[in-house]
Amino acid sequence: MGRVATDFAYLATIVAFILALKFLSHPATARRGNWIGAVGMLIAIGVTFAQKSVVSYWEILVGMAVGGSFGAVAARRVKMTAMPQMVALFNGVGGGAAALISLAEFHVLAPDPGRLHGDISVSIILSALIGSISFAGSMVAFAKLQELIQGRPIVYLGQQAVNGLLIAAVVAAGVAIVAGAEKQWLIVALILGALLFGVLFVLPIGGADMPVVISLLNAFTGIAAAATGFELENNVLIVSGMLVGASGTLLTILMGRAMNRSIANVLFGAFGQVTPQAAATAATDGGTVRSASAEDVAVMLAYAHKVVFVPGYGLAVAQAQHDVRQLADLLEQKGVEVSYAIHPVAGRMPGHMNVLLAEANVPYPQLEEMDEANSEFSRTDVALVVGANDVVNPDARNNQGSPIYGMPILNVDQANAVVVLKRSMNPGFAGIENPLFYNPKTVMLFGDAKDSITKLIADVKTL
Amino acid sequence: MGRVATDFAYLATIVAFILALKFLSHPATARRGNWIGAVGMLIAIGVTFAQKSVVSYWEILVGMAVGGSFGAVAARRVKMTAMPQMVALFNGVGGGAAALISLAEFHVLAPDPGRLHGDISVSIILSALIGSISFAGSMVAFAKLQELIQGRPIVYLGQQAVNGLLIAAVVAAGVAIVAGAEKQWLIVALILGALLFGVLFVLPIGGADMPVVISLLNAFTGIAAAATGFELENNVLIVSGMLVGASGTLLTILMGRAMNRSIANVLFGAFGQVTPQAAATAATDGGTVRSASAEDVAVMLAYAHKVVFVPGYGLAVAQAQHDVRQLADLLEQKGVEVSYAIHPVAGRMPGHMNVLLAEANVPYPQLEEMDEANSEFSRTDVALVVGANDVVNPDARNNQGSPIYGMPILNVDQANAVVVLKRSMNPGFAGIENPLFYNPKTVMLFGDAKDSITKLIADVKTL
Amino acid sequence: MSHGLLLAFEVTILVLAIFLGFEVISKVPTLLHTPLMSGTNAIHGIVIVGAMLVAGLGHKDTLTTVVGLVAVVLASANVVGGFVVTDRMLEMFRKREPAKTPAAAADGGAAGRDPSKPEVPPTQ
Amino acid sequence: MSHGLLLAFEVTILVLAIFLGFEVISKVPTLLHTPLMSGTNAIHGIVIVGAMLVAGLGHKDTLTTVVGLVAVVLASANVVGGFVVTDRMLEMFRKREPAKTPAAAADGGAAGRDPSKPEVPPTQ
Ligand SMILES: NC(=O)c1ccc[n+]([C@@H]2O[C@H](COP(=O)([O-])OP(=O)(O)OC[C@H]3O[C@@H](n4cnc5c(N)ncnc54)[C@H](OP(=O)(O)O)[C@@H]3O)[C@@H](O)[C@H]2O)c1
Ligand SMILES: NC(=O)c1ccc[n+]([C@@H]2O[C@H](COP(=O)([O-])OP(=O)(O)OC[C@H]3O[C@@H](n4cnc5c(N)ncnc54)[C@H](OP(=O)(O)O)[C@@H]3O)[C@@H](O)[C@H]2O)c1
Repeated sequence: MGRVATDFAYLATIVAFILALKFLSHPATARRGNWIGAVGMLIAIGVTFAQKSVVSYWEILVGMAVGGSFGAVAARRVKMTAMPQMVALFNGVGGGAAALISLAEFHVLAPDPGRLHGDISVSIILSALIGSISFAGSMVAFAKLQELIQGRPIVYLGQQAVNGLLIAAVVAAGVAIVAGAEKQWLIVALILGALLFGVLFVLPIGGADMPVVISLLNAFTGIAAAATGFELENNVLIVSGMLVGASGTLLTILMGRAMNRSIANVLFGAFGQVTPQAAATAATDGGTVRSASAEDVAVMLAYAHKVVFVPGYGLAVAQAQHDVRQLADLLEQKGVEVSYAIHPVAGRMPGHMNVLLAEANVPYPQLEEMDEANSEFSRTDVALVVGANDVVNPDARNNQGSPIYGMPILNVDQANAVVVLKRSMNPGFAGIENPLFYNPKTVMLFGDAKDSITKLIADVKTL
Repeated sequence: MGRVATDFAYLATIVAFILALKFLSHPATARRGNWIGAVGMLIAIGVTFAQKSVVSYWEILVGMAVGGSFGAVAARRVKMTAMPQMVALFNGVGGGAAALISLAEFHVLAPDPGRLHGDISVSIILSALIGSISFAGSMVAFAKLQELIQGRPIVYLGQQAVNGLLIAAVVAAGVAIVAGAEKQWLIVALILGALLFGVLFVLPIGGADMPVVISLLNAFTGIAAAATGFELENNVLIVSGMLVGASGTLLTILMGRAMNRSIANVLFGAFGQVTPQAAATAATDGGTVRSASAEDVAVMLAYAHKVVFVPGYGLAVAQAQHDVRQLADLLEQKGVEVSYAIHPVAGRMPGHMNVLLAEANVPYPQLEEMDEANSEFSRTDVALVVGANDVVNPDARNNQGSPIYGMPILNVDQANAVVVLKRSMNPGFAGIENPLFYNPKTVMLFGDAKDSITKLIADVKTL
Repeated sequence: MSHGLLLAFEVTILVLAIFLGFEVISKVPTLLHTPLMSGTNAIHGIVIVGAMLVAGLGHKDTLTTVVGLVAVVLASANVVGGFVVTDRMLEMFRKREPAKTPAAAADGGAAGRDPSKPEVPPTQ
Repeated sequence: MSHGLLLAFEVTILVLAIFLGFEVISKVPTLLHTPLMSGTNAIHGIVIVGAMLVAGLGHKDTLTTVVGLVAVVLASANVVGGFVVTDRMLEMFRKREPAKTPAAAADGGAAGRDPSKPEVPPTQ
């Protein structure tokens, strides 16, 4: 296949990817969009095989078999709750591939110094640099989410200064290469430096902020792919990479906005450190916490007209979605009206609760989005908060000094009674006190969410 | 300026035009968007002057002075109500320019047959063809709106067949040229045929549909400009032309949708012909029409709590906007609450009423969009319909057989009383009967809107 | 880069421009349809670049000279007229924004008013 | 077409892709943030094309061979894993759509029901 035919054929891939993005942005068509993207990818692979310069088929096929089967198996086996770390992993390997391509291109094109076009060497450097950061950063994100390393932010004195110096050194190596010092060891050093930077960059970010970080690194890999496209003078890489780079950047901003946080705050705020004063305020509040037994709560639920379940991160931790569904069914049989109030950033990734509850086959009409749910709490008898905390914290509405002030929340305190299922008085993701727990309307049912729900089921059955 | 530098400089124009489109799509930024576009155009002109192949400066400068001053004077002098025909005129000359460029390029590049690259000859043909259609069609649209020729659809038997044959002949000439018959007379014949087709294509379309047709021809000129870009291997023409081509096509569809009509219906439906049966139903309705004097209406208005003005095409025809504003002010002084209900397709172009009322300095908060207005008619004492007809026709809501069934309307019949100002019982744009006029709540105040309003002002003053 | 490769790049650019044109306009309010039509009308005045390239050629015959000159005249009218008309239209729309009645029914405060201030309520 | 001109075209393409990427995503619901992240993740697996071009070269030294092979492995994992994970996620979301408890409380009417009918309230 000649160069011109190749370029026209790649255009089909470009169109497929654009359509994929458009379709992925709407709930009804998202899955089809993913398929369109996959077809576009297949076309690109086919066209690349047909290119004249591609002669070593076997190496490619072996590589594909190994990488593809690893990807397929890992993606099939992973539990729904471990999705974010899977995405991080696949994102990282993509970035790594971009960096390796640049290394190989450099090796092939620059046997002697001073031979590369300026734009080619710039793109080799960018792709190696950004791809390496994305690879290393994604691996740390994976490790944090998989709990291979500690999730809490790892901070130390002078951290920003060290990171700053490191990236300056890496950039200096890049500039030297572009200026004509086209030495192998320089690009290897650059890649190693970028890998280290990637690690140091993500370490101080809290585990719960990882979805946002992964989204950012996703955009990085896209940009690295686009840079690879400039190296290889290949439009499909330029367009597809940059589509991901641009849309990923915007998506990162949107994700931050949904949590009412700026991206700078996510990246450099070390959110989720143990903040001593947050723990301290706990007692000062003066309010009292009422704790109830499962029997008491079972009675409240069984004799209510309307019960709203408010799931949060704790539901995911306890894997209690199936039990919640069972309890809801039981209550419905007793004539109680049941629904679920879904906060957009409940859990640890956008759509987290929808995925969990869908897994438990909760009927779609029972899921209510924030605004809808908020309009109904005033006529709700019992709001059953299952492992949620920040997303029901009235301080976001009332307390200007609160770090989450301004975040829209689920107003469970407007219900007649609130039951909170959690294991302790520990704070949630934001690390702050929740006045809801001291509200006279509220009773706490301490314990793991799955255990508590199981007890509630048993008790409701006996009523 | 070398070719590469030129291309990078043109990129600034491309970015400016994209931003211009984005800004133009939001009310708050639209005017700034237009300015950004103008700056982009200036950059492109400057860059083109700096190109090596451009040597005859004087011819260009003279041409610009003539064309530019004509454009500036015409655009400054035109009355707000004549905007659509101005847009048609400027669109037409753009299409004409594209066609002429192709003619000249063909003349320069193809002294002997069989010398052109296939893609170059295809783009020359497309640009000549589409540009010519756009030029001729726009001129007919201009003439219709300026009432130089009759606005009603001009239809005759076999019209579609004649048009079909003509376009087939023109396309055949194009195919012959691409196939290698690169004769001057062929492209001249093609242009003449396309011009004739443009005329015949627009003649059967009613004057009131012209805004939609102009929008379509606008997209045509954009596509012609993009084709010119392929001829000249010039990215700024390709991108800018195609941006207009695509956005203009979508805009055309959106305009049609706002009127609840398909584009095919606009182009081939000959909407607005005198339809005999529409006139016939007038009497059959059996209802009676109550006509009132200006004095009666003045009393109704002066003693109302809330009056809503409903402007329509008749307001534009009568140029009564300043008088309406005066009457509204007078009523306000008497303590009447006044507002204006703006239907999105009242008048003959989108935003027509907003432009007219803005010209009369009507305060912004008094302008209400359709939904807002509809929620208030039930507590309105008098709805004063000034030269509107189709946009207040209850058949759109109630009568499945009506041609405008399904179009959202202003529900003036929910007001306590309705006063309709028009000259006769003649139908409006859609050519259909309006049951509102037979509603017992309704009184008619016959006469030119400007005269009637002037009388009302005088009478209200005496109260 | 061959002619064919150039064409491949041009077509890629064309396709991206099509999608971009559609996306940008996809959610425009009815109110802005006419000004937007007029604004895009001004933008396709970019054919002036093509007209300049033809009219600016050295050593051209009479036909090319005349046709080029006329093309420049037409395209310039498109550009200047297009932007000016659009600006006039949008100026009208803008007038709506300020408003806000200081409710000066009978307080005679008109004398102290700054004419550059946003619109004054219509209570003449 | 010179190297410089090629670059000019590539940059034009890059700029259009940036705008297009932003426009397409501009109004996506929170619900879809995670699947969209995952879907775009799969799309940047397009680096597999670059990896193939490197690994597919004839007459290459050991370093290039090894690096190329590893790049293909990584990129393939990205592509396959990316699309599969996204599909699994979206499958979960899709489950929401059908739902429909056939509401067979005690009326026994379930037999006569058309399963393709619109939603029935969940009152089992
Ligand atoms: N969704 C997203 O996209 C996303 C991404 C990043 C960050 N965030 C942030 O995450 C937070 C989400 O709010 P949220 O209310 O869902 O969660 P949360 O505020 O983090 O609270 C979770 C609560 O669940 C309890 N819990 C943990 N394990 C449990 C178990 N096994 N059984 C019962 N309870 C358990 C914890 O209390 P105990 O330890 O006392 O049990 C904790 O208070 C927000 O601050 C949001 O900004 C969201
Ligand atoms: N806005 C757009 O973008 C657009 C574009 C194309 C088409 N349209 C169509 O245009 C129509 C607009 O509805 P509309 O209610 O505004 O207008 P309309 O239905 O066309 O009715 C206008 C009415 O004004 C009266 N009139 C004309 N001159 C008058 C004068 N000097 N004084 C008093 N009355 C006068 C006419 O009745 P007499 O002759 O009895 O006076 C006529 O019934 C819709 O059907 C719409 O689909 C709109």
